[in-house]
Amino acid sequence: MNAIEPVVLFFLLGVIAGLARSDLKIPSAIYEALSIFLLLAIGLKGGVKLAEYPLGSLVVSALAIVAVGALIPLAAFPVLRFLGRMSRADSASIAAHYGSVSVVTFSVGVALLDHKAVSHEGHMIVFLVLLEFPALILGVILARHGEAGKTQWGRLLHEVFFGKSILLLIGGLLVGYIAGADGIKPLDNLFFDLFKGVLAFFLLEMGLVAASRIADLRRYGAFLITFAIVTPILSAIMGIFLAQALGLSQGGAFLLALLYASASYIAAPTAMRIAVPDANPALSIGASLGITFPFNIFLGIPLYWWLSEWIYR
Amino acid sequence: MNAIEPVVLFFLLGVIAGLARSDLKIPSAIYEALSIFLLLAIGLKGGVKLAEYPLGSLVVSALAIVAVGALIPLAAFPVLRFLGRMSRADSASIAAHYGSVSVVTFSVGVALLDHKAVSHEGHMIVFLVLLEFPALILGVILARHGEAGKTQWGRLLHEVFFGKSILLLIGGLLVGYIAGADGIKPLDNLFFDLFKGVLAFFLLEMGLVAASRIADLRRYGAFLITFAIVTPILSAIMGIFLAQALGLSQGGAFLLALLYASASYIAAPTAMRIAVPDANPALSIGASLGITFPFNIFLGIPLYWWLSEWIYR
Amino acid sequence: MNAIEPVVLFFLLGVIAGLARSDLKIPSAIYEALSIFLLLAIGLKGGVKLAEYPLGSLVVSALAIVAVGALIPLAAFPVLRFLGRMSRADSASIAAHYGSVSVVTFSVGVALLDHKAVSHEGHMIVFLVLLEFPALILGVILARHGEAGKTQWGRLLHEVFFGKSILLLIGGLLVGYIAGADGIKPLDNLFFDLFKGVLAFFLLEMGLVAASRIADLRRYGAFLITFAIVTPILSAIMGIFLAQALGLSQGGAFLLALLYASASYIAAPTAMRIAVPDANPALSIGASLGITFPFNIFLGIPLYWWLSEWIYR
Amino acid sequence: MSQMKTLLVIVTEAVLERTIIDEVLALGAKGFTSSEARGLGTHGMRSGNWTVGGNVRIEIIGDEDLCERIVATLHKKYDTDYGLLMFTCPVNLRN
Amino acid sequence: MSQMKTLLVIVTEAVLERTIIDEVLALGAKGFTSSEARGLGTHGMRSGNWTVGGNVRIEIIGDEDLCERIVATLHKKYDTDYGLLMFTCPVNLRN
Amino acid sequence: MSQMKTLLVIVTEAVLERTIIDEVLALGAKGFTSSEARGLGTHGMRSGNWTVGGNVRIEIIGDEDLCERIVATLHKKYDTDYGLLMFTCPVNLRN
Ligand SMILES: Nc1ncnc2c1ncn2[C@@H]1O[C@H](COP(=O)(O)O)[C@@H](O)[C@H]1O
Ligand SMILES: Nc1ncnc2c1ncn2[C@@H]1O[C@H](COP(=O)(O)O)[C@@H](O)[C@H]1O
Ligand SMILES: Nc1ncnc2c1ncn2[C@@H]1O[C@H](COP(=O)(O)O)[C@@H](O)[C@H]1O
Ligand code: NA
Ligand code: NA
Ligand code: NA
Repeated sequence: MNAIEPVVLFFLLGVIAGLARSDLKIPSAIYEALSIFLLLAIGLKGGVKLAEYPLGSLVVSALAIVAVGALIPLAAFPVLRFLGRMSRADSASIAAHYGSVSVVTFSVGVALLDHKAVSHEGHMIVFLVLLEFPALILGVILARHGEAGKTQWGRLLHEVFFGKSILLLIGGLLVGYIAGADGIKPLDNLFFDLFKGVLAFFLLEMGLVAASRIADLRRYGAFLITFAIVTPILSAIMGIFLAQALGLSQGGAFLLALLYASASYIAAPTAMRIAVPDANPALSIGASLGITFPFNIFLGIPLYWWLSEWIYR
Repeated sequence: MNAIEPVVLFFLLGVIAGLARSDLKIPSAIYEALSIFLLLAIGLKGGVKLAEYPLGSLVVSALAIVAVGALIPLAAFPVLRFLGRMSRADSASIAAHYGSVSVVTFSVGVALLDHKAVSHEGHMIVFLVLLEFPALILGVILARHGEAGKTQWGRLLHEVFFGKSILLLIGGLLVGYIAGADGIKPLDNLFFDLFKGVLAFFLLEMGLVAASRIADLRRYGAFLITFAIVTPILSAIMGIFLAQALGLSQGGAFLLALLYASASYIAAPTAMRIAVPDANPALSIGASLGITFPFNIFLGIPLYWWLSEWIYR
Repeated sequence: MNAIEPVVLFFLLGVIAGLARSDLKIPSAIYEALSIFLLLAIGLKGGVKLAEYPLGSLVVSALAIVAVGALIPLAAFPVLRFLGRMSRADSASIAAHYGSVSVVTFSVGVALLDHKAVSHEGHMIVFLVLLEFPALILGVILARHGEAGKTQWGRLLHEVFFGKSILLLIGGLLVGYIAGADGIKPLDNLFFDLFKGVLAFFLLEMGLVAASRIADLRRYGAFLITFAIVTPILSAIMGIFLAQALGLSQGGAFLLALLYASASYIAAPTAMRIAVPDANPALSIGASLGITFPFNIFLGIPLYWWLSEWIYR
Repeated sequence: MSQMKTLLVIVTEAVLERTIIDEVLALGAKGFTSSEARGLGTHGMRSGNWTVGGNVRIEIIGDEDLCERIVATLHKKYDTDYGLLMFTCPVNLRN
Repeated sequence: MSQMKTLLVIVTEAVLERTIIDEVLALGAKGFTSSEARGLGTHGMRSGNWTVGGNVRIEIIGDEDLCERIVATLHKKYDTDYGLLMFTCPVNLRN
Repeated sequence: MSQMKTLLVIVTEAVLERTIIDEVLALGAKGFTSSEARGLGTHGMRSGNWTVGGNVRIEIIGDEDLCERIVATLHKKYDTDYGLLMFTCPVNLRN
């Protein structure tokens, strides 16, 4: 219980309910509303914090974080393609999922820091948003490399920028930035005070979904399972060292580790479905949601925290 | 940012998402729940405030406000019918929409007053409810005038009183009145503290809907667009002068202006669909939701506020 | 208004809207979300309180409460079967509904105690959960008695333990117990502060549903109506005396009376549908939701409170 | 265990759901199945929120005769003023 | 690109959804499409909330044979005790 | 008041809803009715949340000709990579 946030217990409850084939289900309308809430709330929080910093000072860190983040899909692709003998499309799509980030995993990390009363840089949320782009774009390039230019780049970019998850994050960021802490204050009761409770509710649903994915695991074979556990660990280590080099606080280092370690299951699946339709979504979602997400929630978060303590002490 | 409430930024976000054809949508179950919440919360707030006043003192103001409010559809009808050359049914239906009021526009106005720390009479909400009746009833009379009496008055009155929006407003009003501020206190956390956050969420959806209406604008032609902008301005001016004559505060005058200026898009469409089925709902909803609502939110509210300052100084 | 909680007014509003055939309806996704919320919140609250007591001290009370609770279906069955001349399946199913409990009725009772600032034992919620089991199991035994053993006991027990309502109650209980008051604190804003508001919303929907049931009443005949009013009263009296014998506080006695008096309409209908499919669900749900629930809310709660005062003074 | 029946599908405005179902039952239908829908037709887009209103899709299985009566009644009373689509198709009822 | 198949539509209580789908797949169906529904039949109104429970409408496209087997199985196991409606109709599968 | 038409039912991934409807209208359809669905097919379980995505069930009533064109276009553009099921059936349009 020391390094685990109580909200994680809701994830566990969902997993148990799912494995026990309970008839519990969160109506999909509620799930969508909770998603919208979380994305907007995170964006708002980030925007408010961002308004307190000189924007210029972020440029260098941002570039470094995005550049290093791009290494994740670039390294994952050949591993999947040649070690895992997967098709080009599948390798690219999975690589993009792991280059991208999970907003919920990030939120659980922030909740842990709050719980431990450890501070962190407010602009981590900006990096969260930025990290989506190289991952998704590289995914398409890797999938299409060497083919006639049939990629619908326009549609893909549209999907990335105006897909609901990025749109809500960026939208929230802008609203928070423009309105500032004072302007947002009347919304605090909804977006900030209820955040953790909504996160708990959301994790309950994530647990139900993850349980339904666990049954598929054996179909993917040992390679994909190993990949889905080793990739986040290596990415997290890379994140902590980079954070130290950039002079971030320990809280920031932990969150950057978590961003690198987490795999997307909202933005990436939709974008890849459109950009790389010949990839099998069951593989990428199964790995990111069925293995990496629970791994990060239960084991990864304490591990990355412990690593950050060890490197920062 | 001076006269614009931060919640309006959510409306803008919704408009942008809609125009950009983002895949963001608020599930309709959530939209309905938010509507129910807003209507109940406004009713409760009004009921609690009403319990503090002697009811009798409102009768004169109420009568005057309803009588003057009835002038809006009565004046709009000939303009639409003869200047705009619209059918009798369409003219009557649109007139009823503009005589009726928009709860969300009103809420944004209240939020602005809170933001500016300007007080207003608590019973404005009672006027909001009362204003629905003459508008809808006149709409039917205007549509049916000179025809054999085939109007289903019973069904229409049933629709007006027991239609969900009026029912929730009046129901909330009564519950608030009976329970009083003390009795409602345990509900404050939900209905009052979260009000602005929910309003922001709701405006996001309104933006999405308004964007989908904007595409239809050119089909209506210049006449309807002009009508949808001029009518609220004239109605608002009338409201401010009446408020001054009745001795309302500046805050009350601003809100009465907003009530007169706003056009319904919840109660009126449903009631008119049943009472005047041969009217084309695309015209009335397009004008009220695609033009008047955004106009009021972005330009009307600052304008009416400025007018009220000018007249009240 | 003395012994009636303001939230009950929302139930009344729902009943009126339903009887008036208003078009108001709570989308089913919202209804499900509110149910999940209430069950989780009650479980959490119970779990937190439970963590403060030595568990062992509850065993005797729990056994006594469950044993006496089992008398309700055992006594109701012959009355239904022989006095009411109902089929074996229907008698057993209705008996199970009345042996089981209503979480919403219980919540209204807790709200009343809060309102009156009367304390009660925190572990009442544990009894709430425990009382479901004997009722549902006895229902099946009574229905199947004397038949070849074709009962799917495995499926029934699965349904009882992993059916959504029990799962959420027990899940919430465990999460609350493990995390304790401190661990749950970040969730208080959602689960505890909003509880009464959500309960009000929920009662609005219950009123709509109950109204739709009231129309069916005459079909059931005088016997079932009488049964649905007399059973809770007798059960409540039994509850108060037992509570006194076990040394519970007056608040606890009132709540135990309410548990015994209330009839299930979430867990029992689903379990009985699967375990005793040849019973007519319209009868059991009609009686418990159309008669007993409103009776308890409007008359039963003040009556049981008055009885508890009388016996405890 | 197999009877020839007619399936009548009615797509109309959600606001009419209760009205249409009352008509259909009054005309003698023994049951119906309904679900939420969206759509586009001569009365424009019906996207399903409080503002615009959605559609409801009602299925009725019955004798050809009954379906004819329902079609005729609804056609006369609602077709000019409301969004309404009706189509029929022979099916085998299997229970 | 056009094959004659049978469309089987099953309307039943939502609480049975998982059970029925397991049966259908066990009998050899290669897929299904399901959606929420409400309705009225011999088992009364099913309006779809936690209390009363709604219906689910399941469509299966398959050979006549498969549909016959499904109909027979469901009829035997569920028809007396649960709300259940099944009908079939020949369709052209287009992919 | 009774015209022979073809009913085309398309079940596909919800993410494609707008795309498919644009295609269908561009090909000349005068209307459509759509509703949410879940399902299982060769592309796996589609259970309908943000993560996995649900299906949409689109009905189009039109001339045989139109339906043929729609089927051919969608088949060519979307059938290999997306979950897609299409079937047709003759119906009587009743208004
Ligand atoms: N050609 C069509 N194919 C499928 N559904 C249609 C068609 N035309 C109309 N509909 C449906 O019927 C409703 C009412 O049609 P209308 O009265 O033409 O507006 C529409 O909102 C659609 O849901
Ligand atoms: N005549 C009918 N037409 C359309 N749907 C029906 C009909 N009869 C029954 N249903 C549907 O099938 C479900 C179960 O029917 P039943 O077993 O008769 O209660 C009902 O809840 C309805 O949704
Ligand atoms: N045999 C079938 N019967 C009914 N629906 C099906 C069938 N096969 C596929 N579907 C539906 O069509 C969607 C796409 O199918 P597929 O492309 O095979 O994955 C599935 O998700 C189901 O909703
Ligand atoms: Na990552
Ligand atoms: Na107005
Ligand atoms: Na009981």
